[in-house]
Amino acid sequence: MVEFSSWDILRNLLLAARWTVALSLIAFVGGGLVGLALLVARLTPSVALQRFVSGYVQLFQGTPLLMQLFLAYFGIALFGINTSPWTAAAVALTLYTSAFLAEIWRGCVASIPKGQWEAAQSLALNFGEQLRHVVLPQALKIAIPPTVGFLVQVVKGTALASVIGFIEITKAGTMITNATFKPFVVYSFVALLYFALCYPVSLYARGLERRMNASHR
Amino acid sequence: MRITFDFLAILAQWPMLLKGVAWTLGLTAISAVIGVVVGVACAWARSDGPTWLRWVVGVYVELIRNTPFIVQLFFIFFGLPAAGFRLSPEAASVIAMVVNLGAYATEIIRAGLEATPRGQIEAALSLALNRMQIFLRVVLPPALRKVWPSLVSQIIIVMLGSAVCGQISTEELSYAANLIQSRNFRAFEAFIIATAIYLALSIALRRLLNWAGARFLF
Amino acid sequence: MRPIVEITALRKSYRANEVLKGIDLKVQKGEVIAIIGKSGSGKSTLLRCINGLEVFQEGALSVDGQALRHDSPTSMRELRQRVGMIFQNFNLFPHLSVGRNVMLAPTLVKKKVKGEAEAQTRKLLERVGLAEKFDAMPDQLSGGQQQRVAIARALAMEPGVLLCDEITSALDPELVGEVLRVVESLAEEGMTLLMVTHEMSFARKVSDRLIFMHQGLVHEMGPPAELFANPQTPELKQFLSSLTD
Amino acid sequence: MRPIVEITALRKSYRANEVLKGIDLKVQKGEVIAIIGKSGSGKSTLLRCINGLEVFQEGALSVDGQALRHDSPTSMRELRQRVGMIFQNFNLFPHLSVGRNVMLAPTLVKKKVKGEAEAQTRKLLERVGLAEKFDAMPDQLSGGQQQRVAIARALAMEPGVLLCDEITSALDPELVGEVLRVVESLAEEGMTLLMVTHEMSFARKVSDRLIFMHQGLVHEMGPPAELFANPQTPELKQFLSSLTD
Amino acid sequence: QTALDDILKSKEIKIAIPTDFPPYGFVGTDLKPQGLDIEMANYIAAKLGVKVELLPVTTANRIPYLQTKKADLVISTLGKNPDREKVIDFTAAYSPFFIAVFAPKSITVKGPADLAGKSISVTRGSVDDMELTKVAPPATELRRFEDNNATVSAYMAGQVQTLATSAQVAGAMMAKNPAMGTEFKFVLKDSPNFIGVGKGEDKLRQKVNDIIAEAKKSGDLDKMAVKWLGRPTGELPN
Ligand SMILES: Nc1ncnc2c1ncn2[C@@H]1O[C@H](COP(=O)(O)OP(=O)(O)OP(=O)(O)O)[C@@H](O)[C@H]1O
Ligand SMILES: Nc1ncnc2c1ncn2[C@@H]1O[C@H](COP(=O)(O)OP(=O)(O)OP(=O)(O)O)[C@@H](O)[C@H]1O
Ligand SMILES: [Mg+2]
Ligand SMILES: [Mg+2]
Repeated sequence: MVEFSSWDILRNLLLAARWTVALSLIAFVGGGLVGLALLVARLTPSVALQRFVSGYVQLFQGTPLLMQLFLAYFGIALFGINTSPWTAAAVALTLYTSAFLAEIWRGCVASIPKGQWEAAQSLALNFGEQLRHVVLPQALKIAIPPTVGFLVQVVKGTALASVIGFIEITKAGTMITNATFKPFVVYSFVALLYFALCYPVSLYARGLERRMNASHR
Repeated sequence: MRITFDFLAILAQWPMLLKGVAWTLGLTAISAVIGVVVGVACAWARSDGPTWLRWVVGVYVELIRNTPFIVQLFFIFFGLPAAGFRLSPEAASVIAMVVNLGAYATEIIRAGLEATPRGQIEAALSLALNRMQIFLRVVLPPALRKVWPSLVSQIIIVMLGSAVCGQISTEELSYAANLIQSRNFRAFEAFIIATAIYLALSIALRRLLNWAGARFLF
Repeated sequence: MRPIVEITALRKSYRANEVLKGIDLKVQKGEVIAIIGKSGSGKSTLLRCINGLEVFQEGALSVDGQALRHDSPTSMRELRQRVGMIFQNFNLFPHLSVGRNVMLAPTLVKKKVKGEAEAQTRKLLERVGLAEKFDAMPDQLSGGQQQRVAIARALAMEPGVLLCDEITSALDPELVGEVLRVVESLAEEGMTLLMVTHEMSFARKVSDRLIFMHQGLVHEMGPPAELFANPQTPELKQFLSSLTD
Repeated sequence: MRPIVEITALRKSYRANEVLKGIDLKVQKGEVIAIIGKSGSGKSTLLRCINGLEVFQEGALSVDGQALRHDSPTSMRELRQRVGMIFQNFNLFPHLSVGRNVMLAPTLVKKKVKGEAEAQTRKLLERVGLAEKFDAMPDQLSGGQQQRVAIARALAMEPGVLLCDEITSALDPELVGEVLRVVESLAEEGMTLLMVTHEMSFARKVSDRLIFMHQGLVHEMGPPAELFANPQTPELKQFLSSLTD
Repeated sequence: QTALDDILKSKEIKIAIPTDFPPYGFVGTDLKPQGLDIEMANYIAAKLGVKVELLPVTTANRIPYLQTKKADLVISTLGKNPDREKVIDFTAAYSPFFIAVFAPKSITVKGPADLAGKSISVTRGSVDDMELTKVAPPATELRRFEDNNATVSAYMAGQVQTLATSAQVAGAMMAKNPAMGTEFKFVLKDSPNFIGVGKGEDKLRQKVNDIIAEAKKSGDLDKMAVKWLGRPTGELPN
């Protein structure tokens, strides 16, 4: 049998952390773009679009990410479209992230007083201009802290990408445990690594929030 | 497509699925109740408690919020025995869920507490209420009402997260689906059905909690 | 002369609650109209209908001879270029400086070039007594100053009609005067004004016509001096007496 | 007779900003005192000090002969049972019905049994003209009604002194009257009242003594008719003239 | 029906292998998979004359890999039963697999009947699980875990009293944890491993069967078994 030193464990987990980071970035960028589109669709007066968005959000917030990943990877292939793990992970994580971001951002937009919309409307701005010049700039400012905070959830969510063959931190941890029979040590390192990745992001989000609240007073 | 779906092969195992649903709901119910209580207590400690307690609660909240649930679960089940705590898988699952929800609930409820208008506290003070009375009777109820939707969302996230509890042999819904599919290899059918059940559960749970919150809590 | 605002049999409900129950009103160019009435009588709703912020169910409304059509965004935008509105709580855009608040609509909607819009803005800010605040942010201003910026912002679109909905209600008493003086100067220069107000002495001094609304209807209407001195209906009598209480 | 409130050389600062600069004031049982003055002159701060909501740095303050001691929560709670306070924005507890708002403190603090507290509450609500609102929630009430509930809530603790801080400032003009009528009836029944107000005609009518505060000091004090007719200091003159402007 | 042609045309075969099942499939310090199943995968690819792409899979997703053609073969300690045969096809067996029950010396377990009232961990959905479910008395506290790793970890953490797993896995575990005093109790089943092929891919199945038969004859299969399991394959069903 192979012998793992602590350094071997840590080194392998660190290498696997690259995938965690890469997957998180993909999820975040993809989810951000789709989330923005969903947000705009949700804000338009079209009832059909609003229904679609709320159904979408309900679907992806109401089912385990694990199942979403699985069905994206294998489900798409069932229709004869061959997907690489990267595409599948990108698709599934984007769907998942966008649903949450769209909700977060909708909350931010909703917190802009109605009077702002009305003032913009009474100045004859059209819907796009109201959104672009009046509402979004204000919403963006309050949206940044919760958005950065959600990044932490995304990082943790990538732990589940192992079902479609990604060897990220958690999967690497499991594999190493199998070879070492030292779950306690390995999972300590795994937890530590996630904490090291997530905590600075959390702190940053909190700092942003504090700064924003301070500037509001 | 070269495979044919056979959903009946899964649905035929309905007693197993039903048992899974019961476990999922049971775990969620217990951990929601205790988790929210933990959240209230910790939120109070964080905004009103002594400095050392604030610090302890702060560390707890940060540790939990910045590590994945599955790692926490493995720690409690595989790691704690080394320290002399031996827990059944079900107990370990509940504890992991409570600990996890408690940390998030702390932050959510704290936000609600902080949003309390100063005037509410002053009005209560000028009516000669003491600190505990003010917290429990004046500050907490509106704060809970304000953050109830976020709490409900978090409870649902925890319910969906409980899908990994099957990995330590707690017989919840995803465990049932996995067990069925590992016997007959009908993975798609099993996961699609499980996903649909999860969706139904989260919609129903959100309705129920929103209704119950409005009806009983406030 | 064709009235600049013409309202015929206007009815508006929020669900089952009918708020405007058939309003008829003609406003001539240059007229100054003050609207008074109890809370909930529909004053704000009427102004918001004229500006197209609310959709009404029955009746017709035209500004400058153009009928209001809710289904056409273009015609709505044209309407709003003719009708400016000022709100109780200012609704300045907090992320834009005073100057950019005023310039936003002219550059976007009227496609004014920057230099031209800026020159206009400086002139308007001077007119409302805030020439030196061009680069200030709204939250650095007092309420009265903010409201004067809001007036300048509405004027920048060169509207034919200006709607004012209790524009001094959110102000500390000592700041009311500075806003009213600006409105008075607008009235003197011939701007068509429709204003909801609780400042009776101001309404009496400035307006050409006073409208008393009650339960969604124009209950009494006429020259202010007459209405104050000699109210015809018991409702107006009671309303006026409640004020001097 | 021993004064019910006695304030001696009271000084209070927010950091470097001294807000009260040495207040001396004796209030007799049953006296009605109106406090007027410009924004920022320290009127609210004075009331808040009497209720123990603010900690002051120098001087002494006693109610009913008991000195105020910030370090003892029990004695603070006793003080507050003797001194009721009503706020500008009502501060009703939004999650409790009107009845339970009023009953909360008597049951928790005075340990009244439910039946007794309820009977008292119904009587108080009748007194402020809201007998039928026992089960209504605060947000279903108008501002004037909410403020009257707040008065009932304060009265439920049977305080010896009632502090009112601009209790009609957040109300629509037509709702002011109903609140003032309740306060007036309290004054007539012999309640000791200290009220900050902008309603000069009311202050003149109801109060026994008028206090004009200016820059953290009691600048002028006396019977209201006298002060209004014949202000001694230029500051009060200016203040009064700014109001009739 | 085209899998074999596709493989030969693209000169590449995709094979799903385990990484949580020493000594059949596990990772070295470089996280590269190794073990009997991996060697078997390489062996088949070499015989076909194509490159191999190894796909690490879990118990839960190995069959979908095959069904969606993401993998051509599954070599992952796969046991055969009639239910499973409805979904995929199996080749001949390529390696032995003994499932046994293990426990500390202090606990007396002579046969299935002795399991009554005791807790036992097993990997969910494995052949071990199915066999144990069949023979264990109702009073047994059966604990089914997600993967082999969790099964063994639960036993080592003391969360269960006894353990049902492959003899080889237990061997590795006992070597690492002599302090627990674990010993072999009784054999549950001799359940050899098969290679999974997509349903109806008869040409590929035939080809793999030929390779296995040849390897059996040449002794390559035995050599592999000796290297990883410490003993020859013994009788294997076809
Ligand atoms: N968005 C809305 N949804 C439902 N009802 C509304 C809405 N806005 C106003 N109302 C109702 O319409 C009626 C008239 O309201 P409106 O705001 O026009 O009164 P107002 O005369 O302006 O009163 P105030 O002096 O308080 O501003 C009121 O009964 C009010 O409750
Ligand atoms: N919490 C606080 N922190 C710092 N400064 C304060 C605080 N509260 C009040 N002040 C300052 O104390 C001074 C007096 O305030 P106070 O509220 O007593 O005035 P006031 O006479 O009640 O005015 P108003 O008529 O506007 O209510 C003001 O200059 C104010 O800025
Ligand atoms: Mg209005
Ligand atoms: Mg004040």
